[in-house]
Amino acid sequence: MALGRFAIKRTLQGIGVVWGVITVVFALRFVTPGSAINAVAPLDADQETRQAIAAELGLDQPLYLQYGQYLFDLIQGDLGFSYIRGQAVTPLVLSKIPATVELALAATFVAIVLSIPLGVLSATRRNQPVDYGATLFSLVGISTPNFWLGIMMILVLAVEFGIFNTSGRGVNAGDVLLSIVGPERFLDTLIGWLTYITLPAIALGTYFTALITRLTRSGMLEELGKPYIRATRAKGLPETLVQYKHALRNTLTPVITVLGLQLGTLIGGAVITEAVFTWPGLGTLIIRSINLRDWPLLQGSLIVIGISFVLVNILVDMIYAYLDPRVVYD
Amino acid sequence: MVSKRVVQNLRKEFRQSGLAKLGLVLVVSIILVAVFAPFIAPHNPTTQELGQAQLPPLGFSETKEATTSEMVDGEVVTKTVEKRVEANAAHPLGTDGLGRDMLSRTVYGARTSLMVGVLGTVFAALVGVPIGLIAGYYGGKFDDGLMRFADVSLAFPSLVLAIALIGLWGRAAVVLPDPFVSAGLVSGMPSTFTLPGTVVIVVGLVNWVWFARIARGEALSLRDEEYVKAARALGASDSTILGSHMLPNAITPIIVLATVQVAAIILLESSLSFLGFSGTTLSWGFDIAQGRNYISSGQWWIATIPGLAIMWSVIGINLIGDWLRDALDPGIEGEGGV
Amino acid sequence: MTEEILRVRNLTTRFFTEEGQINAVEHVDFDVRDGEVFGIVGESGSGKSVTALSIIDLVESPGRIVEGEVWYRNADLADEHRESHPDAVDGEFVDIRQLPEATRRWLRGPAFATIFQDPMSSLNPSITVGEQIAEAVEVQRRARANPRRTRSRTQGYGLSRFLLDSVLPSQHYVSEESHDHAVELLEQVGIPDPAERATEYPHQFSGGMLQRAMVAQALAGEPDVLIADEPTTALDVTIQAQILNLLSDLQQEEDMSVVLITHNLGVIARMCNRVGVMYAGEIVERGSLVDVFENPVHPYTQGLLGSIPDIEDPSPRLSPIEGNVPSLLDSQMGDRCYFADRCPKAMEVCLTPVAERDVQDESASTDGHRVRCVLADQPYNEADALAESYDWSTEVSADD
Amino acid sequence: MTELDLGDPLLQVQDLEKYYYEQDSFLDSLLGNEARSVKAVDGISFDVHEGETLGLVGESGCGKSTTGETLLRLREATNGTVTFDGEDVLALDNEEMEQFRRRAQIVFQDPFSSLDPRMSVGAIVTEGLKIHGLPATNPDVETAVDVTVEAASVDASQVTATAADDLDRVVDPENGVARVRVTLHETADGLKATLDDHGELLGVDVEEAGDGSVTVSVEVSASDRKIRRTRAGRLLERVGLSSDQLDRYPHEYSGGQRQRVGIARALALDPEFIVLDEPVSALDVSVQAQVLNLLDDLQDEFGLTYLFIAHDLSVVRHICDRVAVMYLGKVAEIGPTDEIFEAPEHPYTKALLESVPRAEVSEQGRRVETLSGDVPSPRNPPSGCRFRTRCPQVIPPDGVELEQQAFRRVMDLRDSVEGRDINPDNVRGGTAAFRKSFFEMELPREDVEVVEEALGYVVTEDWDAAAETLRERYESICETTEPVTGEERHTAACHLVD
Repeated sequence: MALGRFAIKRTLQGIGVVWGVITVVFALRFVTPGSAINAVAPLDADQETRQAIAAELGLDQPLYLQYGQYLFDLIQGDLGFSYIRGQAVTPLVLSKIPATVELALAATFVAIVLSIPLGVLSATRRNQPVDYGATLFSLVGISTPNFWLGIMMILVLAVEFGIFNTSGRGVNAGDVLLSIVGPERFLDTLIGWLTYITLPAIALGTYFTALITRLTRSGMLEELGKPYIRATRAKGLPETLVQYKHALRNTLTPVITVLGLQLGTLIGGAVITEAVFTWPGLGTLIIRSINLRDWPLLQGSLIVIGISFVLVNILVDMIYAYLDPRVVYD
Repeated sequence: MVSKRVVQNLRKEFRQSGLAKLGLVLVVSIILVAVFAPFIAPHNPTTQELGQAQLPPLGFSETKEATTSEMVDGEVVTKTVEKRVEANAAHPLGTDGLGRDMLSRTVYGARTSLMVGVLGTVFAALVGVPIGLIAGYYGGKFDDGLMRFADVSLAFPSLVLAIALIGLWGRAAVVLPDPFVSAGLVSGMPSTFTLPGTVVIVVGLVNWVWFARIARGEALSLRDEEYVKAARALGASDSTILGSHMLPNAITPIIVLATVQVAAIILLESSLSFLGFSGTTLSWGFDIAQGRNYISSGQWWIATIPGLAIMWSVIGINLIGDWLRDALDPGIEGEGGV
Repeated sequence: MTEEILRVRNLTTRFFTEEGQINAVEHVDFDVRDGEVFGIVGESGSGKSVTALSIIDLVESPGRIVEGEVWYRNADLADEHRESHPDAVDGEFVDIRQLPEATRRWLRGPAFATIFQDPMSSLNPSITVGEQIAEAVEVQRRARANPRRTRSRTQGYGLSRFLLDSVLPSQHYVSEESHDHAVELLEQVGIPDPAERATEYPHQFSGGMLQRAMVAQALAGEPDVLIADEPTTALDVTIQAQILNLLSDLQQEEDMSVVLITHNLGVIARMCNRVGVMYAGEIVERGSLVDVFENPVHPYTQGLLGSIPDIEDPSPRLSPIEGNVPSLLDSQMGDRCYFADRCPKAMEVCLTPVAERDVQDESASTDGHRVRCVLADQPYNEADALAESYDWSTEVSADD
Repeated sequence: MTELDLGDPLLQVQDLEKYYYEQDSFLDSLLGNEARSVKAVDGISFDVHEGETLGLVGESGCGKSTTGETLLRLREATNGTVTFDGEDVLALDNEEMEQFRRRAQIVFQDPFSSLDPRMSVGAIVTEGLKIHGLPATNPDVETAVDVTVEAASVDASQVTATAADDLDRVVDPENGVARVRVTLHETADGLKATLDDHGELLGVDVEEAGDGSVTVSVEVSASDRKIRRTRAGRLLERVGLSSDQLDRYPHEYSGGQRQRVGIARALALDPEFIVLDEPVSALDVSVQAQVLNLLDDLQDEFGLTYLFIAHDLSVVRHICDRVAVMYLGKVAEIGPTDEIFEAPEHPYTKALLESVPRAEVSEQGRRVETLSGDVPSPRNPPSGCRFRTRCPQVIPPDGVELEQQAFRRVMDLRDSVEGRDINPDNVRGGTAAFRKSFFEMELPREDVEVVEEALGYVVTEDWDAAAETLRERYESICETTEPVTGEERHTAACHLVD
């Protein structure tokens, strides 16, 4: 039915975007052919050896052939070969994904659980303490650089009180899940995981908690001003039903859309949070790949990020279509 | 161009909102500090006085173990001795690891951040707004094409793309002469100022999409307005309609977005310089990165003070953005970012 | 004379904005009889919609109902509040303005129901029409189940219930019977294939059909008084005719009174037994249809009737009312007849406050024809007419 | 309203069509859903004669505004021809379009969206002049200066007056000549000449040659911008606003005043033909009357030709000479206003007139026979006559003796069967029961059989067979052939008539 057709249409658009991402990434690679050779060839290699290496790497073929080859590899899931590390990019990148996803999900979870109620309360109880508190908190939240917040937390919590770990990812979410069935005590693993994840999640999540609080608050205020709210109250409906079932539901749709769009900022934030907490995720991998000028690895990571962005946005649009059917029909 | 009503709305909203007044104070102070940095900074931000390294800011004193080693009849004996380090009035905010004055570096850091923030936003707006307006006004294939390209460029997180491009193109820093110093009005200050050129270009390349989205949205709703049809009926060419009807009416949300972008770009620039990808060392992010190493040894202020400076300016700009949004009600919420 | 169901006395609602105090509704009095259609006609800015909102207590800030009484005849309600609010009860009438907010909220449904001008913007676009009507039915069903005539702010619908509803649609706040009753209501207002249409969204309905759905929703609480604020203004003339027929049929079937608010004098003529003409927040003339249409006394009513093109005879020239609608800003409204600056028969006396008075005219059916104009007592005489050049701007009130 | 002496047609519209295409984006073709066309205007023909006001009336969705805008090429027509004063407007190139734009203008409905909120009233009214570089001098208009001499020391014969040939940019020519009057008089320091009017825009100077001869020369001294603003001031005054408000902004005006600014803007280029797209629909009754009177006066003063688009029939009756009634993209009936209102031929026109509530006591409690159902969607309009799905006078095929009420219900049944709007379960409870509830009245035996047979197919959900059984017996001329308006002065597109 209509929702199905809408899903297919969105997926096709998504594939188009992924193709765009791959093309841009390829263009970046094309901009730096020289460096691929430098990475492999010894510094003092003369012109012939460089030519030989170029031929071997297939860099001397016409552009569209290289592009075709590049696409062909990608379809088979082969993100290229990292000459500097001497290993394939795909397994390397995939191994780093769980850490970044864990961090991003923790931050988003913190953001949504905190900010939606905060936004709703500050909208429905205007000019009361909760409203001023939420406004002040969200203003400071979106104005704080997350890496600096991370360092400040390390300074205060870790150095002074020492209860949190300030670097690395000793225990991960996987361990916690395993510990439910596994031998170790669930509680200890959970606490161990929390000591690692809490600071980075707060550092990364603060910006988003503030952003969603502001969005929910202004969305609710705008929705509560619309004529259908007055008509719904005129039906004698209880105020809470008017606010939650009608106003809040219609407020969530634009909030979710913006979340999808801001995913790029989330991943960007993750990269720098990982740098602060030496969190072994995709972010640290990317920074190291740039410092070592390892282009295939960088390109592989960019493509993976691009694909995840498309997937998340398709998911966001499906939720949007579920919440607001008009999207499916017009 | 700006109708009286807009000015009235702004003034009315300003009178009523304390936050708007606070925002204005914060932003104006930062702008003054950035422009007149050479006069305000007590010392040359780049001169190192190793003797005066790691001084705490006024009002704080620091007990520091210093290990000294000396030759005592043939062997090397190391002793750690308690040493109290008092703040020094010459360096109100203390000094960093290399003895450079924190206040001066923070003052010059303002210049970097504001320059990158403003230039990046202007560059992004100049690219994004015309494309967005044209795409929204004409629609059809060009519009579809733009929207797909916007999706693609949103798929690249600005920070990641920025690092990648800086890695590729290098940190092409642009060295600008400092007008006050070259005019001899002040001495002892750095005569040139390095602007992280790649960062500005990268930011422009990435953030124009937000301006294009907003401009396109406005153009889509404005093109069906009756006064646009009336202009067409008068024989106005498309360019006249775009220039004298669409742009003035679309400018409100664009200005509000611009404030959001300046704030976002300042945060981006400080992140880049924190990671060491900015073209200049005179940047708040760079100082925070330096300060990070001194956290465990107790010199907390080196990392803290630049962070507070970032918050000071970004909060100010966001307050100005809220004031514009409340007064002019452009209806854009959540758009923009890095 | 049939019994009255609603008596509005001295209703005054003002908006306290930054630009100043706006007097939207100024000391409005009118009565609505049982089973009668009482029309309120007036141009935009006359305050007719604010009057409607004031009755059902939905005036949002910066508006506030400053003073006034709204007497609603309901024997049970009167008995219930005779001791607790002695001066709010008079026989079977209760002044709902003095009742607690919870009781006034209870009135929305069983006492007053409202339909608005643009049906599309009066319904939540992302919830099906059937669900929204069933909601209204459910709320009335739960209200009737609890004897106390008050309604708490939440009535058992908290944040937890919202999460439960959206996560587990099975156990819904709105029961199955309410959904079935909603379909019956849709059928009663003449919507074909109601079961199917109930599952569709507002944007899939035409203007006419959606207004029928709004009427169905209003009937959920079997109201005594249906307040219709410009119900057919957004509709085409053939669809308008359908809705007007529907309203008059329902009015007989449900024997409810209707307060019909519109700027269209034709609609007033077709539907109403008695009419009130509003200008600048005041009811300047009221009476039976014959009183107001056949021998209007107030120059504004005369001007209004004179400026409408008549479909049956294309008179060569319309006689419009000169000047513009007043700003209602308290600082600019002198303490006088607000129509004086546009009135062709303005006299010196019009510069003083004008109270409402009866029209002594034996010929007209004396059914309470009242007017807020001196011409009711004294004929217009040229002698003390206001000078053409009278400067109206000087009369800015002192405290400004 | 002029007597019905029709001047020669200024505008001729022939089979004008305007289709919108939905779902034709690249992705849709990929998904295989073919582009659907919305026939907003589907073959409209009418003429508008010099100095006349033709009304274009119809409910929302009938295509009247689209027609108005397509005439002026604010929207591209799908096909058909629009000839304005002999030229086919749809084929004009940019150069010719500029000329056309000066002769045909438009006034819109919504006072709040028809004026650019960012422009001052002066800028709005003068925009047209600026675009066309007006006021430009017109070479074949002569300019002349009449000098009246009041100075004793100079006699008339000695005075020669020269007028700059672009005086017509300021002074409106009367019968081909832009004439200015100057008076010459003696002052303390020599001869002085003063202009009778346009003083602020024209400059005059006087030279006394040695031999006592005096030359008075007059030329335009003001800048283009000043001339335009003065002209705008005069236009504002002409539409009832004060000329010293040029620098105020639209939000400082009421709805009625803004419509007057919109009219002034349309008049700025001195057009011959104006499309009035619902100019008073958004106004209150008292203000509406003021604007209608203004439009009337302007038509007489400037000899304007109006195409008056509206949905309010009493306004149309008041202001239009002839009226075209439109329904779902086609002209249902066209003719002189009085004949249309007093002797309507098309059932839709009758229904429209019947539905309008009159502001009289006799209207009280009047029960109107309303049309059934809703306006069908222009995506798939009904075949043959588009009004057949709601027409109270559908023509039954010969051999079927059913009075109108019953036949109307048969046609409703056929529409719901073809639209599959009937829920088969309702019919399964017994075709007779369903039939009785559907038809409030009794049907002749023959018709009962056919209906029962069709309902039988509905039970088995064989929709095509059900539709075919009903179509066989009840196919009416209204659905097979499309009625067309004739050439007579008052003609309707309905089989009842032809």
